[in-house]
Amino acid sequence: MIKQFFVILILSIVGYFLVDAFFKVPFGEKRDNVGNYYIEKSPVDLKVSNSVTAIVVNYRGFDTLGEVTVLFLAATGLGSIMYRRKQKGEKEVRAKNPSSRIIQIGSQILFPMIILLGGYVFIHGHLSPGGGFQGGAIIATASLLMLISYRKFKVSHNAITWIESIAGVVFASLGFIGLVLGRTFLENFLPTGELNDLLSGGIIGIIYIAVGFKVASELTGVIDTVLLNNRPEAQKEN
Amino acid sequence: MNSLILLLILVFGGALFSYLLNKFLPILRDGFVVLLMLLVNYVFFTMDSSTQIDFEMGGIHLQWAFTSAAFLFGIIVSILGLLSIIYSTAYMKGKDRLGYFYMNFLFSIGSMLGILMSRDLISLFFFWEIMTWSSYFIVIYSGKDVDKRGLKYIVFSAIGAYSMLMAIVIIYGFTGSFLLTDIFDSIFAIKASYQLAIAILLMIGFGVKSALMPLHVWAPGAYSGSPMSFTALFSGALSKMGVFGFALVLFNLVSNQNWLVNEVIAWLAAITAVLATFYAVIQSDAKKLLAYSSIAQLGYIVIGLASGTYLGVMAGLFLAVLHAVFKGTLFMAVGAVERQAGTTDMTKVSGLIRKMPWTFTASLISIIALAGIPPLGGFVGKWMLYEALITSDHYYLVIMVFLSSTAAFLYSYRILFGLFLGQEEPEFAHVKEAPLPMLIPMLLLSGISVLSGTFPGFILEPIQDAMVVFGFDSRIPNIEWWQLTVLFNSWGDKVVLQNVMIAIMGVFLIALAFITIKGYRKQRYVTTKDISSSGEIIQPEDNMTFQIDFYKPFERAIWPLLKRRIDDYYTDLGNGLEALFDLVRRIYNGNGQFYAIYVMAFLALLLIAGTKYFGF
Amino acid sequence: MVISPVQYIAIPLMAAFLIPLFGKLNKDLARIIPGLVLLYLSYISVVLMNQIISSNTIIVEIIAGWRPPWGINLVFSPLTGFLASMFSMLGFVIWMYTYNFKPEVDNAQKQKFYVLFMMLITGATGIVLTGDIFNLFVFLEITAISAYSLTAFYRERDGAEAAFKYLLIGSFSSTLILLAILLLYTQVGTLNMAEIALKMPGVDPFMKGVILILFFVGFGIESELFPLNGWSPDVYTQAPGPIGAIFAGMVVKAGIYGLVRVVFTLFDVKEILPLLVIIGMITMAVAEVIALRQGKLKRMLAYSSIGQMGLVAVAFGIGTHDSVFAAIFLMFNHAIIKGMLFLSGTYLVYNSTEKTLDDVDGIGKHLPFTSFLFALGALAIVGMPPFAGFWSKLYLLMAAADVRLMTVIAIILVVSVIEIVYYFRVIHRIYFRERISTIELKIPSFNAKLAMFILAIIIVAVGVYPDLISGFIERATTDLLDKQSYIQSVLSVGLK
Amino acid sequence: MNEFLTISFYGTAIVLMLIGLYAALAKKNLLKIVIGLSIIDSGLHLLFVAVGFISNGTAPIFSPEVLESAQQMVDPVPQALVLTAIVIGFATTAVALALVIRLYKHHNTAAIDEIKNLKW
Repeated sequence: MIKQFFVILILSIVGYFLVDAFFKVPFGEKRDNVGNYYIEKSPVDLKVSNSVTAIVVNYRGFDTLGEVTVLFLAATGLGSIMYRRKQKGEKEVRAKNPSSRIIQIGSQILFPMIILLGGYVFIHGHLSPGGGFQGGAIIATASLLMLISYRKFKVSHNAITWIESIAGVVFASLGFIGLVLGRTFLENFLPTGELNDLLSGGIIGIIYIAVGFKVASELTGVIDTVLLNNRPEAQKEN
Repeated sequence: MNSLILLLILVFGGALFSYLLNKFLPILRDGFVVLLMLLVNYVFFTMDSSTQIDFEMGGIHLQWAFTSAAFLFGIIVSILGLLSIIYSTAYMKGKDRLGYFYMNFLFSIGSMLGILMSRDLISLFFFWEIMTWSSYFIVIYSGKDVDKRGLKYIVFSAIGAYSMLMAIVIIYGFTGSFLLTDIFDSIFAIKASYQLAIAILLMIGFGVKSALMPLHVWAPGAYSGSPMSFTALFSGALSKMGVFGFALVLFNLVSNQNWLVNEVIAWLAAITAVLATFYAVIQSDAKKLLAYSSIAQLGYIVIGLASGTYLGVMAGLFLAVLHAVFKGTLFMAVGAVERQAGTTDMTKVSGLIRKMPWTFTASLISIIALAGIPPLGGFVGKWMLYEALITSDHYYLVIMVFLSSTAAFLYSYRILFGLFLGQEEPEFAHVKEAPLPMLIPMLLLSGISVLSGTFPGFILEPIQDAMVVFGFDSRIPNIEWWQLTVLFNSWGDKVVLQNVMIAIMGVFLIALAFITIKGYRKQRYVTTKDISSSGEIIQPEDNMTFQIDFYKPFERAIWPLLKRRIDDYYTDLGNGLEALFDLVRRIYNGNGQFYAIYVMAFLALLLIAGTKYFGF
Repeated sequence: MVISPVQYIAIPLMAAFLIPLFGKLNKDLARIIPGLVLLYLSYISVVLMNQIISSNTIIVEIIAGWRPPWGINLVFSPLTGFLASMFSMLGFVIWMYTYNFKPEVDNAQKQKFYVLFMMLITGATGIVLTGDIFNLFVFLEITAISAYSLTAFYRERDGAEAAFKYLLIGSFSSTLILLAILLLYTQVGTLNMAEIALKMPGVDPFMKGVILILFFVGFGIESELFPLNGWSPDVYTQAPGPIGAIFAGMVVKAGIYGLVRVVFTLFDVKEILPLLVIIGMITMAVAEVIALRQGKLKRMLAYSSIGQMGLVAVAFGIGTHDSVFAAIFLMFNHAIIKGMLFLSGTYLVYNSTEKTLDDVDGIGKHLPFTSFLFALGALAIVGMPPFAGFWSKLYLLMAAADVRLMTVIAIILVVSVIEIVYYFRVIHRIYFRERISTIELKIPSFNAKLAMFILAIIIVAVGVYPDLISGFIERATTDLLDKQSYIQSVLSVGLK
Repeated sequence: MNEFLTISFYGTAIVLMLIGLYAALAKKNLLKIVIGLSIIDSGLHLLFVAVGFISNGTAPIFSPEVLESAQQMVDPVPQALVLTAIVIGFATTAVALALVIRLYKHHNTAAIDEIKNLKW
């Protein structure tokens, strides 16, 4: 009991200081910070309408490269933590019990729609809100839907690894091309086209598509690993 | 190539090479090691004393040079080193891991030479630490309860070394340099309290190595536990590094207004001498007995140094050289007995005079020197010590030293009688005389102690040069080396019994020769079992040597003094600390959530404290 | 392709993405790639260090073509360059050690191990090199995520428990750092470290205090300061052997680098330094005292490593030029010596599950080379003269003596005596006890021995002749303390 | 009006974080701790976006109609940072859940104070 009381005491102190600090920051006021530069420059220099994407992919592209690696490492780490040597004749079944007809039919119809939406989101990353991460997440929900509703739906890990690695390599090599051309790493060497045009923004579009594929495959892989290892039989013998 | 660097390269390189040699060509090892030491001695003695090197290392200015004081101690180290190496070639025959033994042996000799030659505190500490861990590796080379012994040794040496490091760093903080020359003339500018702190810390550092009373706990175990060939060097030369340090510190770093330091050291040494002698008397194992006697002798040396007068320091240094000589012989003799008879427990072995005559003569001479009986060196040293103490009116000290040197008779008699005289034990009938490479060093050293008795001049000469370094430059004017003796002195006006002393000397020699030759043949050797036991049948296994409770009454008399040994205080302190540390361990109680709470509590504490720190 | 600091991060990332593919082609290709990458990184370290030493300038590399306040930049200065090259070279040596470390692990797991292994080193190098505060957070996360997964790598140990504790406290650390970055952004409006340092005086003291405390606790968790290091003993014991060496050598160093960069370059608040000294003293005292009571070898090494980090914190806390010099020297020594202790220690207790000190009894005869190196490492870390540890401890004491911190000196020396006791107790057990335990010993492979031997050579070389390293460290110290030149050279890059 | 907005946005975000903190520190069940961690993350992400908001500003996207109206735009940088923070939060939670699964299988208890093999 004293532990709870002690925790509440600490949290109140920390809370007090946080509130005190944040209330010194006026809400909704325009501050002179780096953000204004991005707003003026991104449509002009990069011809990219969604300035957040401009920042995420080009201005602070290194963050995103790091970001994608964190996701890649999480998938690899998850794989190594949940790793179980494959016993012979083991039936890989995901969902515990078959779902009803309605869901199966419904998911059959919905699956391609969701993937289409996901594709749209990360292809138009630099035009409309959203981008690689959001599109990838949408596609991952599509595969999750199928995994839950069908017992025998199999996500081939081989394919996932291929997509994942190729997308990562595309991202990194785009960066390297900038370096090979004698300019800086992740330089936007392609022509940037006009504003609000699909091909505008030089390599930003391509990178975000690669990120989209990578995120989609990684999230599906993560969901699949956790589902695969969490079945009742798996718990017994471990 | 500067001969100083050559010396160090020879020793340290030789050490590593001997380790490799032992791995690949073991037969060459003994020869190589002896040859190496001969070469080292040759380089050491043929080096002209003005060679000096200055160089930068890690941003610190280091300076190496052999001052005359260092030369004096260097003599002890190199000669005793050579003889104990020769001795150990025979003593260690048949033992395993000899490469490891010789490497550390040579490392300690090299580091001792390094200490002596370093004219700045950093290289002094550098070699001091190498000496510590190389001698540590030999202390734990073999024998029983290695753990306890080794740990005691390393802990006390670490405490000593690190208090010395603290003093060095404080000196650097105030004077900005490590060179001894700069320090000596700028030390007195520092605040008196810091001077005192520096002196005390250095005293602890050197006190541990020269086994002063509260810090002596490691010495009996280390001296008796390590192989005898190394103990000869250990107690003969290694402990002299502590004495060298004392000499360095007492005269240059301690200003005359805190003379109290000298007094305290003198008293500590006196207590050490008395108590160590009492402990030595009640020991039944020869090695332990000699270990305690070493501590006592070191006590005398430090009293000599701490007395501060010219004669006292001379007595201290003279005793230091003598102690190396006769203690080296005694440890070698005990080592010979241990090797030949298998045990040094005086209650078991006795009557070895007939089987090991030469070892007996060597230990007889060094016992006489140790006890301070006139014709030999011990007397000269003790005499000078008494004179110094009386002239500088330390009357209580004189009484303490007198008490402990008379008690010294007891244990010197016991070791002589215990091992060699008395009836023979039947089971030691097979004992043969020690091999030649063991005998030569013993006899050589006992020869030196005889020589230093009658003609101490040839030792006092380098001592006088050494004392100039310690700030006593009133040399005794132009006297022949043979005249520089208390016996034939035209210098010390205290004793003028020249011809009487010669007569005594002559009588002593003749009597000695007559007794040994005449009595040697005709004796009927009686074993301890051959006594009338009024009808009881003596079983072969019961132990009839009368050595068992040799000094029981004496022991009962001084028992209240020795009841609560100082080791027990240390063990209690150790256990108390361990219990406390166990409580600290409880902080990490294994629950991840508690660790997270610690983090948040620390954050909250910091935020509150922040108002004081960052003024918000 | 011209050699530039960005390759420290770009090439390992490319390799990481490729390893799963190569793993399909041929099994042990996945094991070779990290070695090649680290070898190449060590090569460019030599080239770049030579470049900045000879021309006495700082290499500032901008990414994606945008100048610092708007784009991200990497800074390869004497300090960051020294750390980055140390990480890559030490990483290569440790990779050599892990080449066939545990052959019985399945190939899929081994492939994942090597990806995470390489990313751990890249993350640490990234933290050190980057010039942007949020980028530093991202690299911190890369290191953290791969650290969590590597700690839980072996199934039979309690890896999961240690990893969960580390994750719990690690996510607290990242939350606090994120909060600090956010508050900082509201005050100075930029994420580039040089710009932040430039605009810092303008920030109002209350906000500056809160941000600094958040950063201090956030980075304090990563650099194992006292109340925040609950996770580290467990993680060191449960992680695979070489990973323990990487933690001690790099991850914690990157943590303390983050703390130091914040305290010395970003903020100009000098009151935090005495706090750093106090926290460092407590860390050192508590860790060494607990290490004395440890029954398990690796846990003892873990606490000793925390103690050493406490010493580094004290050295940075004193804040004078000499003490920072001693601190960086301590960091270098600790990375090398502790790395070797972990590497050799692993083989001493290779097959034992409990890894207690009794398994180490009398092992000197059976594994002579490894136990000799372990003893040498123990002598070195305790600060015995002919080895590297002596010089760094001496410089620290000299720096403390200059500012008359007598109690600091006294406590450091008392702690060193404690250190001697428990290290020599282990040496006792290795050499002078009979071997009774029946655990069969694993003889280290040739490349493992070679790796340990290289580290031993460095220790003895630096010990006998410290000037090999002190030149670099001297430049690194001036670089860390000279805030103006850092700001000026970063913000003026690309201004044609 | 502005005062109310400040309290409501910052206030809810900070309260959300404190709730998450309480769950992580006081709750025994491992899953609740992981949920607590993700609540802290969501609170933090809300704070990120709240800081970047400018009153009556639109999303920083230059779609054709926005171009003419030349309305004020919200600061895009915190939104870019929050994108990364969300993915990192996801990665940490994924690894945390994997560890919880393995801990549960190994100790078959979900209470954190029973998982104490590594102590002292």
